[in-house]
Amino acid sequence: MNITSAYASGRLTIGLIGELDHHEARETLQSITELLDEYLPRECAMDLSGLRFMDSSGIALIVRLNRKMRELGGRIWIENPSVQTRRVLEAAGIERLVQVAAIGGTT
Amino acid sequence: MNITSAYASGRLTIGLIGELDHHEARETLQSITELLDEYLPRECAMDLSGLRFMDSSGIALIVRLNRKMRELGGRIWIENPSVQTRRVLEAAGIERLVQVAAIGGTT
Amino acid sequence: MNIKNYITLDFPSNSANEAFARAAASAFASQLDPTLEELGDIKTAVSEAVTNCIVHAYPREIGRIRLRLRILDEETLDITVRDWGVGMENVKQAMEPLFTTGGEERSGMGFTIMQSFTDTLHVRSEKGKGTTVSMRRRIFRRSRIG
Amino acid sequence: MNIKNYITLDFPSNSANEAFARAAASAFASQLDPTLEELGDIKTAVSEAVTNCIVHAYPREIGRIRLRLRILDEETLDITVRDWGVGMENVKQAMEPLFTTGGEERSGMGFTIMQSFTDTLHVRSEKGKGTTVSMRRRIFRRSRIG
Ligand SMILES: Nc1ncnc2c1ncn2[C@@H]1O[C@H](COP(=O)(O)OP(=O)(O)O)[C@@H](O)[C@H]1O
Ligand SMILES: Nc1ncnc2c1ncn2[C@@H]1O[C@H](COP(=O)(O)OP(=O)(O)O)[C@@H](O)[C@H]1O
Repeated sequence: MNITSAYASGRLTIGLIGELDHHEARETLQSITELLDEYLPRECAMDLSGLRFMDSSGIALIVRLNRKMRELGGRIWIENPSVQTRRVLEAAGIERLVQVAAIGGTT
Repeated sequence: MNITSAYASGRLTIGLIGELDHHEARETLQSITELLDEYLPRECAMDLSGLRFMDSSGIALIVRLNRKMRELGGRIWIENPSVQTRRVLEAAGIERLVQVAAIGGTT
Repeated sequence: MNIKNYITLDFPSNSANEAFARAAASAFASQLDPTLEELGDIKTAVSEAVTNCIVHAYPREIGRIRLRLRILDEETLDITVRDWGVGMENVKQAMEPLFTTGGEERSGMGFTIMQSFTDTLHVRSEKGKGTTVSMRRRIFRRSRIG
Repeated sequence: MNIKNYITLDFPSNSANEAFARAAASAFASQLDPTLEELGDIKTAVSEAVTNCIVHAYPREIGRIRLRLRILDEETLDITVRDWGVGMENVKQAMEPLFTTGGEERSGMGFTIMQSFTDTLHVRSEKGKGTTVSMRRRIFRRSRIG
């Protein structure tokens, strides 16, 4: 998994590039947690446009990051999921917890 | 297998797009033979740049087309093989029978 | 039932094989000429079932997983994922959304996703003996419809 | 000899499975971080061996093919292709360049290509019982060299 980050005025944008499955999840979570602890952002946007694949291991990761952002007093949302990722997000009902925005939908 | 053809002043250029294995070889040979019978070209260039894969079934096909072109009093050559195709052509020693030209090498 | 083609894959429960199992399923399913969305669904369902073997069936050892793919009646993909691991006492409960014994790293949504991405899902398990997950997904022929 | 990972694939001798066997081998070999050229060599060697089962081992029926891939000592891919078909009387002759019993559709270069694309090639066959082709290809670790 390749992870990119961009921080500006309280907002951290994290980009994930690769396939997010159980094999990749633990290391990915650790890297993102380190970024959150470094920047302590008010807002965190997860850009998933680079994810070629995601399964329920990604759902568990998003749930944990959402909890962490709430602890930090901030909020998290998801941007630009591909069709496969969007279908997994929908089947898991993640929108009840975390906002999912399409391209350009959040700015 | 997708097959393209371009004919001008005695030269037929045939392009193969796809994977040339035993499963695809028979139909591919038939299509090319029909093209040769239609145009009766003096020169036939086989453009292999669109081949994502070729194995020894492709070697058998080239050998047969070479024989057919000689019967027609013409000649055949190969253009623009990808790395994988080039390695198969070399391992089979096809250059002893048929010229292999890189991009732009034959005009 | 007419079995047009099949493949059986045996591999150890290394997590690196999750990606491999998905890729093999995708390559095999391609002969049904699926849409990219259908291929995505198949990869996801296979990934969930195989991950469950790796995480839950063999929690402390490397065990064997068998993935069988079959084409039935020229338009249905039959997916069976089998392990010889710890098994489950209560399959019905395990299949409920959000139920997990995997702690924070799991979402409890694996079976829910398998269910929504396939037409039928059957789970057979016996404590201490292992688990078999069978899924079917019909792939409509585009040439026939169009 | 330390076996790091393996996979066994069983499938029927339909020619459509040639592409599938290559794709599966390529997906499995990817964990060795091969170059594109090395991946191409592996796909070609697998394609030749599997095609021989389809064309020669089972000329008039659909039989079973077993492809086993193993990672040995973290840097060698071991490929075994097995069939239970007609077998060969004279393996040495069969492996000679240009030798073929397949007529005009075959080049007789299958074994030659397998040989040049792998480090070792072993063929065991018994008339009427079937054939086993074993190949090994070392994949050098780029990170280690670099
Ligand atoms: N192959 C299996 N072997 C043993 N237990 C399993 C297996 N698959 C699933 N389970 C049990 O069912 C539960 C629910 O599975 P699932 O819906 O896929 O969610 P998750 O994998 O996130 O826990 C698991 O937590 C586990 O207790
Ligand atoms: N799996 C097999 N079962 C029986 N005969 C085989 C098998 N593989 C190869 N042969 C024999 O060896 C010959 C040479 O094989 P090969 O070098 O691959 O060339 P080709 O496939 O073009 O004939 C074949 O023509 C066939 O007679």
